[in-house]
Amino acid sequence: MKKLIYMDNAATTPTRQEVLDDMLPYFNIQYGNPSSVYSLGSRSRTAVEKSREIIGNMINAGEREIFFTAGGTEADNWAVRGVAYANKDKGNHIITSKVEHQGIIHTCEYLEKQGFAVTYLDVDEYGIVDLEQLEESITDETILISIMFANNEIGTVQPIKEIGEIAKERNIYFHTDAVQAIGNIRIDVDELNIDMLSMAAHKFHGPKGIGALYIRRGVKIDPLIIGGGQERNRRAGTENVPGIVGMGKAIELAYENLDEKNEKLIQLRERLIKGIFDNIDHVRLNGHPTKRLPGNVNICFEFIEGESLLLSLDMEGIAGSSGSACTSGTLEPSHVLLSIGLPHEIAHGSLRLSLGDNNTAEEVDYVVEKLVGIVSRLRAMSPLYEQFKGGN
Amino acid sequence: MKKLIYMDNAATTPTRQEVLDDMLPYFNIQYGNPSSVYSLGSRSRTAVEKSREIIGNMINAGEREIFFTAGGTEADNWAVRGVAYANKDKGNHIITSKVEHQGIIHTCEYLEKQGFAVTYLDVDEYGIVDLEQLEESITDETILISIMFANNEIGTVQPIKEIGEIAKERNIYFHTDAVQAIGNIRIDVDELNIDMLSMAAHKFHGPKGIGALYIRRGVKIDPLIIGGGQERNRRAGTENVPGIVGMGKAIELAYENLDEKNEKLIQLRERLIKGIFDNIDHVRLNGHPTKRLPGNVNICFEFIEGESLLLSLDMEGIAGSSGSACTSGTLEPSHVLLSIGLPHEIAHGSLRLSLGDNNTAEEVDYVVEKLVGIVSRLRAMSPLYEQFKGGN
Amino acid sequence: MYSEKVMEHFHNPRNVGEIEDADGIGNVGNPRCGDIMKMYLKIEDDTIVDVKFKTFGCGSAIASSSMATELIKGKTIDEAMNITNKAVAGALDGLPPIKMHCSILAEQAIKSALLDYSQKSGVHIDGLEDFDPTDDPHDHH
Amino acid sequence: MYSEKVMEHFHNPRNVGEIEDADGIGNVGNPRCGDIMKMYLKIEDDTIVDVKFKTFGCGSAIASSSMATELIKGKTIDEAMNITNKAVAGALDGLPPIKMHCSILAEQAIKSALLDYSQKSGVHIDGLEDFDPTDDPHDHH
Ligand SMILES: Cc1ncc(COP(=O)(O)O)c(C=O)c1O
Ligand SMILES: Cc1ncc(COP(=O)(O)O)c(C=O)c1O
Repeated sequence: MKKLIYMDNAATTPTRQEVLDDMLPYFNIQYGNPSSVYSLGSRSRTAVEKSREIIGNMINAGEREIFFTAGGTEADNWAVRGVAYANKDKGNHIITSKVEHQGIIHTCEYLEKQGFAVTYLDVDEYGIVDLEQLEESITDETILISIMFANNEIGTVQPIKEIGEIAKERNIYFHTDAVQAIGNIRIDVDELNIDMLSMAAHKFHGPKGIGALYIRRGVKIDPLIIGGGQERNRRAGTENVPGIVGMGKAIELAYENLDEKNEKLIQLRERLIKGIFDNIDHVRLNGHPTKRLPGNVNICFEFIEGESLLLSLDMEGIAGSSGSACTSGTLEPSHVLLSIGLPHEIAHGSLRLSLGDNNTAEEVDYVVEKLVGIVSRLRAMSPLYEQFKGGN
Repeated sequence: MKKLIYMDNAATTPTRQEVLDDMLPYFNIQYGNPSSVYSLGSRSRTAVEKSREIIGNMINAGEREIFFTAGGTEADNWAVRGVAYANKDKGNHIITSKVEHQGIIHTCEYLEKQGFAVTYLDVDEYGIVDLEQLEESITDETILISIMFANNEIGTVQPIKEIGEIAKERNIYFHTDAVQAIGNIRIDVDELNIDMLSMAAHKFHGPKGIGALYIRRGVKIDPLIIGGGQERNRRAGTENVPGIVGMGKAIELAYENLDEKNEKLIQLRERLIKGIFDNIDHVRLNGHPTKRLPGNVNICFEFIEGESLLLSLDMEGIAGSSGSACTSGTLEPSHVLLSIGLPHEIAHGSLRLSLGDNNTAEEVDYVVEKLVGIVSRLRAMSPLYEQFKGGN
Repeated sequence: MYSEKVMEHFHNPRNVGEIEDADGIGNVGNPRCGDIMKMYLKIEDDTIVDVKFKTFGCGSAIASSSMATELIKGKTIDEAMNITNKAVAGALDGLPPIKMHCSILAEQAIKSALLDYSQKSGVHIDGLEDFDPTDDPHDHH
Repeated sequence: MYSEKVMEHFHNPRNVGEIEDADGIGNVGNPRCGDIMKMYLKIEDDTIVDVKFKTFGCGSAIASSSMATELIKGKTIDEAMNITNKAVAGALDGLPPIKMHCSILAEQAIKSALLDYSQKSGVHIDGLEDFDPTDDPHDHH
């Protein structure tokens, strides 16, 4: 088998060996239930609390403000529904954006069916939310603003500080889905006035199946998962101890030498973008040219469809993703690409390559080379390309 | 350090080495997101589906009826709330029992606040639900019966077949929390007319942080965690692939040679009970003498309090649990022990020793020996014992 | 996700291209939905002597087009009319449920090309009476 | 969960037992709640010359009783009256929040025994005027 060139780090990442090493004892040596009285249990408890503290420290939060969940989606669901239910006496209005992850969008749609009113903010051509519209949308009924930190598809980073200020000034809770940002961008929840923040370990080289919600002390929020007294009565269920330990280690490693790593990532990203633009025509870069995640490249190749691009890349040992309908499980291309104004047929031809610390310049060059061939082969097969050339 | 004698298998179990071995590649070699188009992703998908099939087979369900969750509590929450919300046009009444796990009880209490009516069935001195009361409680509004398969504290196994028949006859959904039963008791969801069933891998030597809900085809149930299209649109969030793989392997191993293993467990259980009764007076066995989980021993030691018993056992390298208030995080002793009619002061003195495949007769004898000393030491310190002797 | 057969046809599609002086051209699908198939037929004596396609779409759309051309090449018009989407999917060793519309599109591309031939040549073709080439295959699954 | 000091006092509690001819006996707590402390005092010349306890309760209840007896042994009544639950908890290097009521119980056991002494002996003790030995420490946290 050819060595895999993995450029889908926004979908998930391999668990780092050091992370896995730290987790291992908690499966079958230090396996006690953290709620148990005996030493085996309290050692698990200690490990859980240590991880909570590490994670808190990384975002300038107290360890009592970090609550573990099964992942980013649960954290998103909890934040939005928990705040909605707990504050419905104050108001029924929620503001979010059109480019949120489904974990937020579908949760908001669900709340709409229950009588909540939701404003989905527009974004500009780069995917940045309209701050004026945000301010104008706020009413006396507004209880929550939920805007993602960085977009999972096009990598655009939102003006979080400005949003936090608006939320604070108007005394409205501010949640941010930082699933794509944590581990890639330094975040200080106090400086940014963030009240709640979602994260998922598997996006920063931690294990799948574990995430967390930061909840600022004092925020009124209902639990989502009810039962035993774990997580100080806010999230029931036996703790995923190995997962929690792994998440703590992973976040620590992610923020180690972050600036150096990001500098390298940005170089690779720009090399990849330049390589594609220099060698292939009829392409567009999606997302903001500079206000984007260091490793995110998202490009539309006109006249071809994303899934066939991915399958062709896979043949060459390259892993990427697409916002085409065929990969979304629905018949619509990505709502994010449509929200930034792309026509359907162009949105179908998107390719996201999300770079990670393991990628190299050689890999980038190889991908560009392969893309040239694949795109020209698929275009040769495409009636849209034929039509376009005929029209020219 | 002394070798630990672990007799708290009902709290959690160590992940079996074979299970962990199967999981390992899915952390950092076969780490793809199952939703991804490329081969690395579809191999993860295949692993997830294989595990789903194994789990389905074990309970005579189709693999399309198994949905992964983060654990037993999430499965319980989902079953009860999902059915309640999806069927509220049909009725608002739920029947459960007084001895359910908090994941069910607190969820039902939460639904009561939202206008649902809940009947909490009484249990007899052994913890068995009252079937007559069940039949009498059913109204035209009843949409769900949720009765646990086997109790986590006292090990009592409920008359699931009879309950399933009643539910089927009256055309009401039947959910069972089988978190303690799966892996210990053979379960056939068709034979028992079970519509939904909760499980958690860490109770049968799988990893923590992964569970499943069996949902019979055709059951009307809302999702609990909303977002991406995973689990056929019924439970969103990137799949915990290593956890899922581990759960499949663990359930397979749990049901291997089950009868032999249970025979051995029952022998150990009876040896432990006999050892305690022969050597310590003023003790009572909680739960049904025979209709109980093969490894469950639950005994009240009068005049002493459970937590001090546990701490003393821990000193001797023995891990057990108690239904005393001091270990429950509340001020009340176990609701289960109160429901079977124990007075508070006696409920505080309960000890649960839950045996597993790794326990031996020597360990059982050692525990009995240590218990004799500990109980007499704590009783010597107890004003209740002094009072009792004075009164005699 | 896909069978080996699908992948093989995707990577080595048969009969890609155009026929300059085609006797019938079918063009179905919609760029909005992410798939368009264009099929060119050369017909002599009631027989499809040559066929080419161009497809914009996902892996299964390309494989379905390729397989459809294989299935009708050298066949009579009546035989081609009997090729259903199930036959296309079956010949590919099956398609995932959410991809069945690709095989429907392939069936429609054949019929659409035959309709064009029928209209241009005046040859009546049994079974095309109810065929609507603008019918959306996405509604079929 | 517990400090080493708590564990040490739990495993080697000081002054366990009864005093046959005690001058004051305190009995606080409630078996319903899972903790009862009984404290026996021997008092000579305003000084606690001996103290014993018996406790039904959790680890921190036993450790708190043990520590409380240590803190008052050899002390004058006034000194003993000044021992607060915080002093007991502090001497144990702290207690988990949900266990603070055990230290309150220990403080109450001392006061209750002193109240009994005061009533039996007729000696007035400053600070017991408002003391209610049936006050439930579980309400304090
Ligand atoms: C009967 C029962 N139901 C539900 C649960 C909850 O499982 P988990 O803690 O894995 O969420 C447990 C275990 O604690 C249990 O014993
Ligand atoms: C921005 C964003 N939010 C939420 C999620 C959901 O995280 P998970 O799939 O781990 O539940 C993801 C990842 O898929 C994401 O990229």
